[in-house]
Amino acid sequence: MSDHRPATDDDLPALGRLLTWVDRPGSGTKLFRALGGFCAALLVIDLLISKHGHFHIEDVWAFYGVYGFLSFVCVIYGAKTLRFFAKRNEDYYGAQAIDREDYPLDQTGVTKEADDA
Amino acid sequence: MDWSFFVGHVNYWLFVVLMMTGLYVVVAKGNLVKKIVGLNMFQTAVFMLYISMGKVHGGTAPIFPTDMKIDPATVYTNPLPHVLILTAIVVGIATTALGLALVVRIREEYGTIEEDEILEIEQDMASEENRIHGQAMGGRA
Amino acid sequence: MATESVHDVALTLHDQLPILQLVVPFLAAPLVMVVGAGRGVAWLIAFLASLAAFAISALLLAQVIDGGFLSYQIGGWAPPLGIEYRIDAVNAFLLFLISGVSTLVLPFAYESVKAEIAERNQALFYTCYLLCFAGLLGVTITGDAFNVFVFLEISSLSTYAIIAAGADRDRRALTAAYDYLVMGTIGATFFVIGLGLLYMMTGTLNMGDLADRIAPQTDNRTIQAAFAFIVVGMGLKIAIYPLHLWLPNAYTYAPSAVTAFLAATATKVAVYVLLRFSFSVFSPGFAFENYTYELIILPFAILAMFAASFIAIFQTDLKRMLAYSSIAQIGYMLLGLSLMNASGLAATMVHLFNHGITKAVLFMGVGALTLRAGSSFYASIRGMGRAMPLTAAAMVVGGLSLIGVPGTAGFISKWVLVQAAFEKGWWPVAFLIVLSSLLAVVYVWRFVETLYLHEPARDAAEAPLTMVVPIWITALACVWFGINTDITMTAANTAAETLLSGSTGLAEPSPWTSALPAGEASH
Amino acid sequence: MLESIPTAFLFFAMGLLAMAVPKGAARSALLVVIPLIAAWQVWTLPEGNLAPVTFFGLDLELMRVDRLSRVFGLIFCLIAALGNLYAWHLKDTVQQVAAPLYAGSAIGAVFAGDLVTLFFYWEGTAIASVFLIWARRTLGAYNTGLRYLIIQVGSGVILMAGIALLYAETGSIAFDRMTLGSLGTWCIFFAFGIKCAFPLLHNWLQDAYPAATITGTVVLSAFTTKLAVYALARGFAGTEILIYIGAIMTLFPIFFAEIENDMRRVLSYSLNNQLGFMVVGIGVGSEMALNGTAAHAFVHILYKALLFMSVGAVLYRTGKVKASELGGLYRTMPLTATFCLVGAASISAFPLFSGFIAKALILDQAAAHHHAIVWGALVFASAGVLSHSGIKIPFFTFFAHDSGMRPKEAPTHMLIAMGITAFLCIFIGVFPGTLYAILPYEVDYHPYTAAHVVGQLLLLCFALLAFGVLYRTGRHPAEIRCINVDSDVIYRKAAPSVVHIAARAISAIWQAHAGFWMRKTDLVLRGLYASHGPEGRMARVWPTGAMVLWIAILLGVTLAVIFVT
Repeated sequence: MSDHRPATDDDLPALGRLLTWVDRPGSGTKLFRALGGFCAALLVIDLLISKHGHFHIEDVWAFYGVYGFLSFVCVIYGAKTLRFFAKRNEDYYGAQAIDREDYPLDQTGVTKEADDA
Repeated sequence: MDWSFFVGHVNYWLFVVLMMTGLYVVVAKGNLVKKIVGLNMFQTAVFMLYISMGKVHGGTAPIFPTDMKIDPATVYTNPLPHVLILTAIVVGIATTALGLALVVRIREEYGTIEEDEILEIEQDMASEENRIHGQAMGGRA
Repeated sequence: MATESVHDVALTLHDQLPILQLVVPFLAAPLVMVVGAGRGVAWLIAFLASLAAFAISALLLAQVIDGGFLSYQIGGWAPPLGIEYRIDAVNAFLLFLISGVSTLVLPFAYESVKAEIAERNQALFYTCYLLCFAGLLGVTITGDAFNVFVFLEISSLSTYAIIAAGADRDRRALTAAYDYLVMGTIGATFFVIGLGLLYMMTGTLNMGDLADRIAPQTDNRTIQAAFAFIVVGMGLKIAIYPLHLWLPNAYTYAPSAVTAFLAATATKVAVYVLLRFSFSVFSPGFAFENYTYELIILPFAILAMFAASFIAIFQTDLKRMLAYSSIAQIGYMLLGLSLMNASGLAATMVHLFNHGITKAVLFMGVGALTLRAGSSFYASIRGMGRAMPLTAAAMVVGGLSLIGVPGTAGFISKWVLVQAAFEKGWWPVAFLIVLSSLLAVVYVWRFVETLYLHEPARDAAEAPLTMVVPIWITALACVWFGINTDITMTAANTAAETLLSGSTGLAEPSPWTSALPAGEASH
Repeated sequence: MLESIPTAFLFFAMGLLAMAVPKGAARSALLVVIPLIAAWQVWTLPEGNLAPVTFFGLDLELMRVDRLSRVFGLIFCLIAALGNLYAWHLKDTVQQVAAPLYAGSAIGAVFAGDLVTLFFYWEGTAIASVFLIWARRTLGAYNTGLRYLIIQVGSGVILMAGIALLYAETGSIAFDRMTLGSLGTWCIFFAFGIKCAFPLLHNWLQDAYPAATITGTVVLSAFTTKLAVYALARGFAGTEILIYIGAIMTLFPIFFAEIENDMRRVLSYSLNNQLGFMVVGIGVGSEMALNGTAAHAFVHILYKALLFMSVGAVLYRTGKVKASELGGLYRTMPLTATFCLVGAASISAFPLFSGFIAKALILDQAAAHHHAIVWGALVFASAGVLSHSGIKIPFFTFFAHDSGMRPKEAPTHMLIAMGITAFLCIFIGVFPGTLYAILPYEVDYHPYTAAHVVGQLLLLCFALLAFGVLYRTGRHPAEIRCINVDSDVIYRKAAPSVVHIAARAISAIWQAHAGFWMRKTDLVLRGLYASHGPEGRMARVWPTGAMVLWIAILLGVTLAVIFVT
């Protein structure tokens, strides 16, 4: 496994170091707010442009935004309901199913790294 | 089937008798040379069938006069079957010769020309082979 | 009373192809004997003659593959009095097979004959081989019924001799040859009796002319008896099931090259003669023929498919196993014939060819194994797949073709045969064909298993190149004709149509046709 | 010279060559270069029936090139090259031979002008591809592969039956547009449907793809299903039932994907959902809708491969592929994460990414033909796609809670393969004209209108907003170790139980009878050996006289038969 590497940020590749910003406290909220702002801006723009959709409902203000929001919520709650019915343990299909077995490590780069170390 | 039918087809009756005699000899005789003789009789029967077939009643030998002045009234015997059978006779002689040559060679190899003795020798050879190779194949042969 | 000479202008070499087909190997035969001293030369002459014959047969086939026929008059004597060579798709296809197989077998024969036949006899051997080859070509090419008999005897007599040549290895070759001689002579004599009866009723021996004259008198007992004699006489040469008894010994004890050649050609030629007489001389519509085929040939064909296959399964000798398998395969050909429809005949024709090349591969393979292992018993060739990978692999290809695995020539013929049975509505027969193929799986698996899944019985080198190359060419042909069916199926279909359309009559009307009323010759 | 060789044969030759060339760079290079040559060949081939062959009296067309087959052939060649580049490190002959044979079969099937050729290649894809699963070399993969093979070959058998019926009915084996109606066409439709993962016939896909090797899944994801899409587009364009089948296909996988733990299975569900869009396009059947299907297949192959590549790279570096075990990998694998984001953006159809310009064609056509409910479903599904492929894959793999793993960045060749694929995704998104130009029909559509861009952004951003709200309030389903039963429970659980009970009953009866029949069989075999064995009556050497007697008997019988009848 790769956990033997020291996890100090200085060892990370440049791009990775840059991206660690998202894990700083408060970054999540900032991102969420930025997204909210962007959505608001889109709603404003939606007022200004002319639309000629195939269906009348497409031309209603903020239709896509509402539809998108509700769809997503539906998907999540639909999925949660499905999980209630469909969830099983990983050994449901017995021991000879791929869900139970690990990916053979000798076919990955993991073992080679371990050897290097 | 009256008398004239019988007489009129006498060549066929003789053909049938000779052919059957030949076949009988081939079937019944155990001696390889005798079998060849039977075969010869059998073939000779066919020669007879052909030659008698070519004969035309009242026909003469199919030889043209030297001056080639042919009388349209002359009836000739059909020469073609005779010619054919000349070939068949050659074939028959060749067959007999080859057959006898084989008999000589068989006599050299087996020391006998009696069929039942030869068969016995061959049966022994086959049994021996089966024993050896049958075992070698794990008895599955 | 000379017939008029038909051609005033000199014929080109191209026009002379039909006679050259025959004359080349025929003249080569005495030549081989004359130069006999060096066996390399003898072999070379035989090979060149065979190669030339192959080229000629290819040219002939190309001319008639789309239908139509060539008529060649020997010595310019017009038929029906003169002898006519008549080449259509049916026999051109067969000429192609015979000369092709011979051309492939001869290179193989070089080493094989050297090992199996005493040196002083080798020139004589090649002489007889060429005579046999020429005889088979002659039977196939001629349009004259009596000529068929003559060539048949030429090929048979030389066949007895070359089978007996196997006596250097096993003395039973002699008795095999003797048995075959007795049986073969009786068969040929039956055939010639049949011809005599026909001549008696028609006064002619030209096949086309015969057909014209038989047609109006099919109720005649003599004609019907002639048919019976011809069928049984040829049946013996074909090795129809109960008349097959000469075949296993002859094939087993003959020299390897001879077996490969004969298995691929001799019985096929006999089947051809039967086809030719059944369809071109007697016409396919005769009721007595149908009954003969349905009541006699068909049951025996099916019996052969099973009984011979069972015997093959239990053999201890690969060569003998293949001989019995040949008898079973002949059953398929006769089955196609007895279906009496176009697809059935096409199946027979295509199986003639495909089985010819398949058996050529297998028997040549056996010859190569015999050369290295000393005998063809399963016990002695165990594990030879590792020592002789090329030979063994080619034999596997041949075995697959024998079973009829898709992608091989054997599949094509069985496929067409099953289809023909369906067409006729004979479902049980189609089922039996498939069922008997399963038996082939068993005996083929036995030798494949023996070759590959055992520890090698001995160390051996791969067969010499002169053997491996022809074996592989033939093996590839098995695959090629299993994938590309253009040549074989076109030729077989044309041949079937040609046969079913009955006789084409005489090539050119001649004054003799009308001058000789039917039956006059018989007092 | 290249024109005369069917493209599929290039791949088969490549497969054979791969066996001959030693493992390592030479073989890997070979596997990348030849598909590129093939792509060039497909690009330059003239249209028409280029390789007619006669087989068994059937006229086969091995190379039917027209605009529809060309676009599929092109992307197949391209993805074969990219997939092989991604697999550069492989030293596994099984996979390196199976992959070209598989790709070649798929390409051969695309160019098949008749149903018989199609059938051969159809089975070819089934048989070659299973080795990509078995190459994982575990018991689970072996069992999965068997299930996969049975279903795939089953599809081929049904196809064969359909072809035979159709041939009996019409006397033609041409592969052209068909109308549902006869049993034959229904069989063919059903066979296509299995490979296309129609609802309830779909589960082989989610079963098999996560079981394949890292590189195998990338290759698998491209060919089989898209071949089925091509076959449907060729044979059943405009068949109305496809619209509804497609709509259902876009919907139900979303929910499964959302709660699935295995990332590659999430992608498999997502693949199924994307196929739904293509099937709707085929069902609508107008020229523009078929353009949409072809375009969507083209871009989908690219971004789905890209997603499988990035997940595969993670699996390659960590040995793990379950959402519950991953997270926070962006630190050490930032490039892979970026490429994954590109793929996610493409599949979610953000403007300037390839999904946007392709999916729009299909949605537009569904709306233009007044399929209001279907249109609503597709828009719903578009938001759903974002939930699993757009958010779940990148977020839970590379971000979210830190798994603590610090693997190395993906190997260079994988990065290059992902980079090129990501570049293509963006390039096509920015310059849609390049893709539109090679579509089967003339394209008269402009994706970048203000209304369309804003509408799409509204949809996606509000969906993102919803995710933000739900995630921050802890209502998003947690990533937990589990599996979810799908229709495969029928044949993996229920059917085996039934079979088990039946087997016990049968074996009881069998036990009673077996002894009896075994003795019988043994007797028959002994009898056969006694008569047919080497020394048996039938095989013995007979005296000459007896043989001659047979001749006489047969002659007598023949004469009797002839005279009596």
